[in-house]
Amino acid sequence: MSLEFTSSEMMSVTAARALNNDMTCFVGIGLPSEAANLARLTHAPDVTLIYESGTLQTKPEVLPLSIGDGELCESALTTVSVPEMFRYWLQGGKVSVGFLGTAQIDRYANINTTLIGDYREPKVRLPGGGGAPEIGTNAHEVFITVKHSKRTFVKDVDFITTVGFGRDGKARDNVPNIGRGPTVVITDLCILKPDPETKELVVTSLHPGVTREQVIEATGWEIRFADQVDTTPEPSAKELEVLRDLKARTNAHHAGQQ
Amino acid sequence: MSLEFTSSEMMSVTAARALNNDMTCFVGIGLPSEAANLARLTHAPDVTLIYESGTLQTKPEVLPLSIGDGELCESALTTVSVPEMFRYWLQGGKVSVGFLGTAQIDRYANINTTLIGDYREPKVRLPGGGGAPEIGTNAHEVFITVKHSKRTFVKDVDFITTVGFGRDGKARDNVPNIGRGPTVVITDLCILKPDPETKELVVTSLHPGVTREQVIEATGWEIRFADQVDTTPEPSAKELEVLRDLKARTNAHHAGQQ
Amino acid sequence: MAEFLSLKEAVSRHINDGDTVAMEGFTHLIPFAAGHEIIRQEKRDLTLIRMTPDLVYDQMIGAGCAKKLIFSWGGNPGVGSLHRLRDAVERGWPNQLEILEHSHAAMACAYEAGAAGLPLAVLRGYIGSDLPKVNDQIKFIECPFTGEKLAAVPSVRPDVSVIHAQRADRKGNVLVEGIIGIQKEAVLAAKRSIVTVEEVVDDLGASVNACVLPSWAITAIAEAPKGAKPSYALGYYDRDNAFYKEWDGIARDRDAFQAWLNENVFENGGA
Amino acid sequence: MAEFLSLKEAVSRHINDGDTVAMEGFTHLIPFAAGHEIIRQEKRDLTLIRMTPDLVYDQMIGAGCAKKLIFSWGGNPGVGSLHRLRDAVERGWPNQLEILEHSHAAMACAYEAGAAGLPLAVLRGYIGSDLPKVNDQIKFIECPFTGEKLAAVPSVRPDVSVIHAQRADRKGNVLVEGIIGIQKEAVLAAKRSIVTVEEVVDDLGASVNACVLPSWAITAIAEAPKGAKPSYALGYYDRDNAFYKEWDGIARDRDAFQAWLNENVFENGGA
Repeated sequence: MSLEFTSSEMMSVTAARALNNDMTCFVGIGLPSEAANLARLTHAPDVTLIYESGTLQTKPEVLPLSIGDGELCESALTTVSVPEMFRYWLQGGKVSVGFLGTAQIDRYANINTTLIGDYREPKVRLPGGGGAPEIGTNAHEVFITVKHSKRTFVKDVDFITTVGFGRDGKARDNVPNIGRGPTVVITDLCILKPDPETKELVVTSLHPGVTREQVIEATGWEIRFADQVDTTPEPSAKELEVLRDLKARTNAHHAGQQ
Repeated sequence: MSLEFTSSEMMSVTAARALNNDMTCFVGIGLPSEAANLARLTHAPDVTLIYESGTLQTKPEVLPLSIGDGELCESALTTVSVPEMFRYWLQGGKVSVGFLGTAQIDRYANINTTLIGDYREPKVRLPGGGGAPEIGTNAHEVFITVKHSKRTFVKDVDFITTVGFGRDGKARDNVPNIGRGPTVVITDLCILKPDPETKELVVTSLHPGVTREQVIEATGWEIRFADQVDTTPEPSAKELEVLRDLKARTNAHHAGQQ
Repeated sequence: MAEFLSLKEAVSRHINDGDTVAMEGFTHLIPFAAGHEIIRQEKRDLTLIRMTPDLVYDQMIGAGCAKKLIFSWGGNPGVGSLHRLRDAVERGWPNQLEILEHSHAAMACAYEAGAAGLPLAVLRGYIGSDLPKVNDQIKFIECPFTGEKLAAVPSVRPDVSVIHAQRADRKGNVLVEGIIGIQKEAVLAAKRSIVTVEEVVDDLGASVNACVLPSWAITAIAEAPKGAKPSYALGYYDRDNAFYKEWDGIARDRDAFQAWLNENVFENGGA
Repeated sequence: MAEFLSLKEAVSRHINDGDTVAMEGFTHLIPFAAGHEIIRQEKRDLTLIRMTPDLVYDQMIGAGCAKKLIFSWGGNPGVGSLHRLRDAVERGWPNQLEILEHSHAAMACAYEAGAAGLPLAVLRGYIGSDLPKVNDQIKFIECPFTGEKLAAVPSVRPDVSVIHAQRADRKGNVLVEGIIGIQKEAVLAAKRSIVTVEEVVDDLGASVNACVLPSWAITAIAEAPKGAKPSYALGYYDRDNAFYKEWDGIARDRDAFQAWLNENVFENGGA
């Protein structure tokens, strides 16, 4: 018997499953935070979550609205200064996975959170890089989770805030002390991974009920599919229950504040 | 009526008097530590003492044997890491006075705590620089206290561990972001200060009962005297009492440990 | 030694038109009361530095205090844009705002280097990013030992830094606790500093390695209870997440913003 | 995750002949028990790094474990020389010891840079000092923003770092408290790390910004009560200053030293 779930839930559950107990994950706010905490509350209770506010090994009860909610600090093993976080923990090579969201992503998994249009005359000004530029290069690998749409999945990002594999797929070649970069992109439609040779993102798994046409339609370049495209396993009842509880708790918490 | 006191006591009291309540003093172990704590226990109760072990604003009851005795930490306002101590507090310009001892000092107030003889074939190997090389240049000014002898006061130090004014008196000229360097040297015989022009150390004050000949005899170069040489004021009864108490407390404490 | 002043006096005496001002607090302990006092005193032409501008700079920019912003993430966390910031950058209202944009890592290192008295920070950063193309303050140096190319940015050395902290003792020593962000670095890097505190107490109650700023490293302290609201102060009050969401509506509209400013800042006298 | 091992097992498994080893603890929390285990296991050709070699390295050098020492202050604090260190440097007993000498500031920055994953540390240091003439690892770079000449030293990146701490919890998270020195940096800068602790407890009892090393940043933990003696562990026992003074007599004489070593290290089996 099949469960009912939304495409957002499918995305969060799939993103959560990318994490395991042995990982030390530098967590971006929003979708990555939801996925990372879902992982912690289901199959990966010992996954280590780090937020750039300096909270090491945190276990929030509700999802933080900001990267520095009190919840993160109170449930952390310890809280360090922001320079220490970026210098010792991220740049020092202690982060196995950087988990990022984005506003735009291109075929070489470059991500743009700076602006749409031209830098001096932006059509839309976005918040900017934050921690992402160095998470993208100093974490051992990067997971990205983002909703799939033509506006988001563009052939070339307007601005490389955080490098995936550069404009030509070769940006990491021969660069010393750089992480592997994006190894998986999880959307509400599918899972994409960089081609081992060209580094272009290819679809490796379609979520249940999603067609190739839907993915093609939602992607701003001629998206390629792997030779073998899997079907992503459905969320379990347990995963859905934990995710829904987490979101309900979070909404009640943030609305309930004066 | 004149009090009885030793030349060591005269030195410590005089060195202590160089400090005041407004100073933030980075304290070397040994004579500087004795003088700095005497100042704190007499005329300068609010002088801020910092030790390189990371103890900020410490108020030890007894003199520490090492730079990192527990006493220093337990009586400090807070204790920071050693990198923070050297980076934020010393290099960051928060230290008004570096208070140093030395094994050798020369006419340009260069100090040597590395070795006597040649570096590769030392006659006597000393402990080395420790914090002094950067205390000497990053503190706003430097006080030095050391016993006067021909072995210690040499024309040219064998090795410049910590620069005073260099081999020619000009080492600080046109160097950006450097402190004023040694402004006073206090010995058991006299007070010396660098000549404002040449930076050569000259005697500005003789301790009570000390003759010019004694100083000449104890100095390894042709020591100059200022146009006006003062007589250093004697220790007060109170200063002597506090100093003797402090030393007795310290000896009892360090001997009493198992 | 830090001088205890009213917030009004501290801002009036230590912040001048044209100054470079860093107001820090990483989500936690954001110095809103001080920001509002700066707005009330109509300070102008400030160069504002802050990793995450947040609502406090949105308000100050909308009120016309700033001519330049140096930052690394300019949003309303978890909500969306800072509309006053965007209006100033994109449409010059109420005045044109110049921006200089970094990554968090670079700004964190730049504050650290400022506190450490260095002219530059060195980091493994900006690799493959377009940010160095639009920020001429980002340079690259070569490691003399390994030949590795590393990023260099100028250290942050503000004229004035402003932070909010939990408490000061009566001598002016300050305890910052919880998410300490880069508050210590901001204060130590600055020529002058203003620290607002929830309360002044006899004893800080600080543990042995707590983040304590000694009185002699601070210029002025002003008591400002609830001075970080709508952000939060660990141990005192929670983040007002609802207001952060509400701000989106207020800030979208110039008139709504000005009405809010009049009611909540100008007519709400401050200390 | 850190693995709980006996001290014997931790040293045997993680320290190899020829390794570069940093044993830190700035006067406080010096890992003597680990040093003695290294002596018992007759490790050889170690490059030892430590800001203040102290008695622990005097003993290890005298026992023949070291071929090179990188340090910034090599004395018996408040007492005098390290005689075993001097005997090795000056007379090659029991073997020649090469030394590489820094200042504290440079070594502290080098550990900090090692923890930060950088190949070099930059500091305003060594101005006018002769140390750069005898240490070819000290170079100078020019700030690309100000032109200021600054010192650069290679970061410290040991094969193994060894520290002693007050306690670990059962998951292997470690609390260091009091004079924290550069223990955190030493562990984070190293490829592998051994932490000896006074005790293993259910709850670290750490305050919110305490110096805590997470289990996943440590290789091995060994319980070693009194493991820092004759140095001290804040909250557990005091520094044995009398022994520090006594050491001067023991270490002056090769025979007295060897007798001490036999009685107190070799015949005193360890864990």
